[in-house]
Amino acid sequence: MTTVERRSVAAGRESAPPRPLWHTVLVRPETMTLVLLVVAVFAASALSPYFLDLSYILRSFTLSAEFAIVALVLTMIIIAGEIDLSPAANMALSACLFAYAQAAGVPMPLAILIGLGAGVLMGVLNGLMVIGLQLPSIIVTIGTMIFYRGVAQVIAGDKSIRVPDWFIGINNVFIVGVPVPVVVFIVLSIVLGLVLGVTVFGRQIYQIGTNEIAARHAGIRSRRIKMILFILIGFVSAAAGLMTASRLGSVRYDLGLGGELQMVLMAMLGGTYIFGGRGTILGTFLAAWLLVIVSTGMTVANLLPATQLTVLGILLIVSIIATNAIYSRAQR
Amino acid sequence: MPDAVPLIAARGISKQFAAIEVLRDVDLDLFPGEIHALLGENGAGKSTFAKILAGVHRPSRGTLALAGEPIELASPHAAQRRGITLIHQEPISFPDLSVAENLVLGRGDGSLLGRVPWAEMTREARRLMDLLGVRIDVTLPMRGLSIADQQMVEIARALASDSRLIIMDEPTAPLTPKEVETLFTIARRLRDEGRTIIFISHRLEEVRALCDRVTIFRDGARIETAPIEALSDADIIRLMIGRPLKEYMHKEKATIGAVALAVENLSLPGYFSDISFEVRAGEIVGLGGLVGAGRTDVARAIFGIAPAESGRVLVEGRPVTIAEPSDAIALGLAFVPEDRAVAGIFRSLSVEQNISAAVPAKIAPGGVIRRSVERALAMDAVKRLRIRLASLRQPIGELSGGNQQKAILARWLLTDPKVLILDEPTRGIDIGVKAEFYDMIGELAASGRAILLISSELPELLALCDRILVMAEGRLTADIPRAEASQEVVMSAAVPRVREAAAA
Amino acid sequence: MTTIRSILGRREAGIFVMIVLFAIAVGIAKPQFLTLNSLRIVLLLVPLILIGAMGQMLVILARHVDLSIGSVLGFSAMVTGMMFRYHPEIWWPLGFLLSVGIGAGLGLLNGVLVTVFRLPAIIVTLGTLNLYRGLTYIVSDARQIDRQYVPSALKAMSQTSPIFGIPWIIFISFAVVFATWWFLMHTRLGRQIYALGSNPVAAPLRGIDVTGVTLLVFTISGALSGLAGILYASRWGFVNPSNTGAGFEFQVIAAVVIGGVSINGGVGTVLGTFFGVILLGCVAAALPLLGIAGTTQNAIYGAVIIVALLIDRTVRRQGVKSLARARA
Amino acid sequence: AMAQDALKMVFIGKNTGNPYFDSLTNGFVEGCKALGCEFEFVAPATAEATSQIPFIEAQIQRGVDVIAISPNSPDALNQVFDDARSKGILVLTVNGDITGNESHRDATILPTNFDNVGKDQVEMVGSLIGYEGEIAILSATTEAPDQNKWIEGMKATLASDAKYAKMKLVATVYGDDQPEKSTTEMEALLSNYPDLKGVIAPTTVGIAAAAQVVQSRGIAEQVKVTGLGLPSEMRDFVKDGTVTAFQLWSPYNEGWLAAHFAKGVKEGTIKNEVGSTFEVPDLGTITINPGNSINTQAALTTFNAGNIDDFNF
Ligand SMILES: Nc1ncnc2c1ncn2[C@@H]1O[C@H](COP(=O)(O)OP(=O)(O)OP(=O)(O)O)[C@@H](O)[C@H]1O
Ligand SMILES: Nc1ncnc2c1ncn2[C@@H]1O[C@H](COP(=O)(O)OP(=O)(O)OP(=O)(O)O)[C@@H](O)[C@H]1O
Ligand SMILES: [Mg+2]
Ligand SMILES: [Mg+2]
Repeated sequence: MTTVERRSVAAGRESAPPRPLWHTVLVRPETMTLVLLVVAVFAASALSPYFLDLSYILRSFTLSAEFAIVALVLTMIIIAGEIDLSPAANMALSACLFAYAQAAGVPMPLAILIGLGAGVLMGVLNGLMVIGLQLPSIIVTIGTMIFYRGVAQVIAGDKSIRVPDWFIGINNVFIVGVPVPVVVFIVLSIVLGLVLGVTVFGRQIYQIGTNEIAARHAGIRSRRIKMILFILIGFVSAAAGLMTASRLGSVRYDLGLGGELQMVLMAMLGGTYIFGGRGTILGTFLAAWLLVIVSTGMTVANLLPATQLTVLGILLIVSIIATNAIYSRAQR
Repeated sequence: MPDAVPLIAARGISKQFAAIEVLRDVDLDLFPGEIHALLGENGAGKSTFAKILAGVHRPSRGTLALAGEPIELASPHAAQRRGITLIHQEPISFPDLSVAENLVLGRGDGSLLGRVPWAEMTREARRLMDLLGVRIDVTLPMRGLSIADQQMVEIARALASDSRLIIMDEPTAPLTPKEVETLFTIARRLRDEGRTIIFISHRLEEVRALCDRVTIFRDGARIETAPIEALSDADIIRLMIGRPLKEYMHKEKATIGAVALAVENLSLPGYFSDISFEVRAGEIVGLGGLVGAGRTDVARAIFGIAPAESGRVLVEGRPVTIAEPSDAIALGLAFVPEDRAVAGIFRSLSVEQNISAAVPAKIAPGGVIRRSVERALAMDAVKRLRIRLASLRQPIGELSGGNQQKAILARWLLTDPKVLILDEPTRGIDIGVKAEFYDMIGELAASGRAILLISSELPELLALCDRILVMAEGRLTADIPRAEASQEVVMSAAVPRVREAAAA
Repeated sequence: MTTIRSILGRREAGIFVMIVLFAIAVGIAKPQFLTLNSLRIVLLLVPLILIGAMGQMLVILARHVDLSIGSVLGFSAMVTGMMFRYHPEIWWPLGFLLSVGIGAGLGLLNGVLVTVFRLPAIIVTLGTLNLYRGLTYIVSDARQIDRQYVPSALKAMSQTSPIFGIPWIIFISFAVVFATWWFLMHTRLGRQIYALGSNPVAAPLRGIDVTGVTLLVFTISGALSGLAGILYASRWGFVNPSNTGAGFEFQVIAAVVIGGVSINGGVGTVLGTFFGVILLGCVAAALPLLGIAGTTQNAIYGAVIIVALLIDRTVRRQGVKSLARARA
Repeated sequence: AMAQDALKMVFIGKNTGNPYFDSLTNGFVEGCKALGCEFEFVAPATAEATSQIPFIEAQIQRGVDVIAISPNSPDALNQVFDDARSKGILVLTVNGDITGNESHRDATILPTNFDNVGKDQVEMVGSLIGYEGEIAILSATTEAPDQNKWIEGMKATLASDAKYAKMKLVATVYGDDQPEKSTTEMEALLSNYPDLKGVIAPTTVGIAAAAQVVQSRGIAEQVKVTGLGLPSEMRDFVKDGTVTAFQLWSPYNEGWLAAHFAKGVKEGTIKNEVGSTFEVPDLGTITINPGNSINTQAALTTFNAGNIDDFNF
């Protein structure tokens, strides 16, 4: 029945005056993220003299880079009006499958394919349940989050599985002084930013998230697009899982445990609207740095994780309140 | 009557939504023991006024007095406690609760932790449904009831509430004549008990049959209040629309060509069955019926939103499979849905994005959007359809309803469709724009497009269409050529036979 | 009413049959599963989940969700434990008041964030899940409350009672179940929760105080998590800042979903939820008996949730169909 | 204020809120106080494999001299350990080692010689049940390296020593160091083996859970529970007779020893070589065992009703 109210609202309104340009540019969530980022850098520097060191910050970023990479795709899923809480578990399961396979003697290239393929399959399973069976994605992916990690635990037990030495240390490979995971993150940000920003595919993601029914009526194949997104996040999660395996040198079922919260946090902090239709890759990009700065700053200042949890919880709530406020103001 | 103390005295009632005043200085007295009609075009403010009386909205200005005492109605609950009940225009219910519970919920008696008297409640519910002659199991959940039955439950709820003022906002729209008659009998009895009833309807015959006095709204203002006998139909229409009816009801002659869209034995169990018809190029075919007859479902099926289970669709003589709207679009079909907010616009996105949504290939040849191309297309459409806006970058939600609807039409014209399905295209838009729409529909037909026009407004169908199809209860019941079409003929085909028989 | 029962009853009957089939299957492999002792084990496994599930059910019926219950449990248990540690002279049953009160307060805060700021409950409670856990570390200085500080009488509640020696904790959880059933079926407020979840837009028009009811369900959920908090101390004899309550939300949500409460609100019964909890309890009790490694437990939980969702979808295909129609 | 060049030492626990580490940390605190070192304790919120990495990175960045750590993973920390050692930081594992990856740390401080734990525990349970009857083991996770080593020892002892010939190990189950799971496993043991006489739980969570089950069933006479436990958690059970005796070592001494060892190595007074010896106040002469492994005490301490009140951890 909401529709009735909404329809009337629209019918009654004459056209409103356009907003000034500065308003459009400045009053948006990414601006808030950027400001927070700058504040965080200053705060962290004040908190600990050891903080402000670019190579340390980059090294610290590699610890979250895998999550940040997945968060970019998650941003697109949230913009499309769905959510996925299973990528961290997906990372664990595909990494476990990969590690298990290569430990069992499967040649490395094939083991890598197994890991990536498993990730894609997990994405497909999520997609089928959400799109095919029309179950709410939030509850489906809570279920698969538990399930995927559970299966990882069945496969790997509580053991950690070693990976070959040559596979270890992607975080210690540098391209012009920047660790590879960070480079991957930056490149993926640019690519996905362009996809979302200037292509029809990206445009249609926003349209689906704004009003899926209208999108279908306009001939936009929302189910196909959403399926592509679920498959994409499955694939990227698996790749992130393998990157983590390379960074750690071993794989255990608890790889990336709790990562889903960090990913959601990055998207939310970057101004992605939880109800869909709004958000940018730039926002998530900035938010990933913000989160790393905040947690690195607190860790190097030897603040207890208790404080960190509290700060993360507050950040999440505050950011979503702010995002909501900004969007409802913009909408009036 | 004017000597008595009015039950409700409204003075200077105004209501603003955002910056728009939708009610302006309405003064109205309602007396005990009268049935009072509110008449007016769509969007005149009838429902808004009703909602203010029922505490759903609070007036921006003005005062209300109940039996001489000034009152403030803070909530629907507060109004209910004072004996004011509203039957909403679109039935509102709790689909997971039983009919009996739906009847009782919200009645202001008893404490929140008080016990729910299941047995008593069921008994009372049965009694009420018997009174209205509705045969449904009151212990079943509301979900699954037909719109008509839901409306009857709404009515029963109002009757049971023992209110002094009962406001019925278009209660008869989905009902059969038998059901309408039962409702009227009860309404008259309530009046004779000294209660007041406000009756909102677009059907003048009903108003004449039931009401004592009428008030006519136009553009949010009260234009006239008079005994019903004092006004002729022509007077009422003139007062409602502010100009004679004829002026915008015309149809240019178009040359009618080959069959553009044909439908054969289309069925979707539970929604419609065995639908066959055809629409030719240049022809405007109307599709009439009561609300819930299944017209929208047929249109959705043809367009691939909820495809039919059996039957064939032919476009320009060739059988086609349409599993998705994108298939339909590729075949040259276009569909303007009835519920603009739900199925039409992307509220927070810009007007240009809304207009270009159905033609991605035109604005982005290689997948990458060319803004300048998009802008040019949108600008052109805006000029052609005379869409009033401040900027193409404006969120479409900031436009008025009529201009939003034009933008949706613009979206579809960009696809250069052969067949255009319009579902209630003029619902909820104001009169000036409506007239423009009628002109445009005529022009579109004249340019050789086939048009299927779904509408619940009979005059609209009668004035615009070359042929009128009528649906009732998911079946096609009539195919009436323009020459034979009249209100009576269409209505008699629209009334469901089965329910009519059952109710008798 | 009989008809409603027979329709809704199908779902509960289904879970009940699943429980019976499961018990028989396990019983064939391990006959000792079909003894009174197993019943005791299951009943001692589930009280906390049962209590949490009743609160969660109210929240989900109202079309929200509360992910923070595990942290609420942990925080209230911790503060109560600290009271026991620093003020052993205080009459211990007051711990119940404290724990339930703190839980209610945290639940109310969730409710306020959801109603006042109009935020989605899932995100709010994901935030407070972390926030409350962080606060638990902070107030406790990350120190555990050891067994010696938990009053013996409190611990005894999990072990026995004068009534056939059935532990108090079981009676308490059953009392909560009964009270929830009564509240939902027989009070106007209870029906309003169903109504709100069934159609949130219609609710205010029918005189339902939407804000009030929303605050209420979150507060009850918090209060029951608080109750589960002190009972945790009773059952396990300690309170740990990081373990206590961790993962509680998933067990509870799993049970509620398995019990047939619709995630879209408005649909679900106490009996169904009760059976959902018992089914999970049976699974948890049977796995070690069958010698299945503990590491499979999470996979089984996850699979059970997914299967429950699929069943839910099949049982309510009609409903989903009309939903799809409205959405498509 | 500390001297400019005071030795900076940090201990990274498995996770916060773990009572075992309170006492261990105290040993560090007192040790560093006595030695004039700076000391910090940090720990992640969860004990998952990677959670300690940012903390190690941060300590490297802070330029500490010594990182002592109870590792959450036997191999996920190799890279960051190497990194730390390449910067001249002394890396010690405390109370648990990175078995199989010993080359990535400098030394390990373990409470006692883990080779003897299994044997001692068998003797303990044997003495409680009169060296006759069925026994079972309730352990932590299936892959816990220390526990598995001890269980090996138990099995070897049972198989080789005629003294225990009438004792039969019927099952080894794993409670994952979670109270709920440990309890369910214990209940299942009792159901599956009605003639069970004794249970060894070589983990603090397991022994408390096992004791609780025995207590609530009121079968302390029939089933004897023992293993490794914290006095603070077991005190009640010992006092009410549920548990007669159990064992452990002093976590405090681990911290105390680690602090002294680190300071000595850093200042060159102690040679970190197998076979070298050094003196530690209160502990006496300590020898560096093969694998650069150091023990605080020769044998386990046994706690019972007579002495339990003497321990405050
Ligand atoms: N909640 C609202 N917000 C903004 N505008 C509204 C709202 N409700 C109604 N309006 C506008 O107020 C005007 C009057 O609407 P109202 O529903 O009262 O008309 P009506 O006379 O009942 O029309 P109909 O015959 O179509 O039911 C319309 O322009 C409508 O769009
Ligand atoms: N809210 C609802 N609840 C239950 N059934 C509904 C509901 N809305 C529509 N239906 C059912 O769907 C069928 C067709 O409805 P539909 O909206 O397609 O009819 P319509 O003729 O297009 O009506 P309208 O004049 O409103 O456009 C009817 O059988 C009706 O009972
Ligand atoms: Mg109206
Ligand atoms: Mg329709």
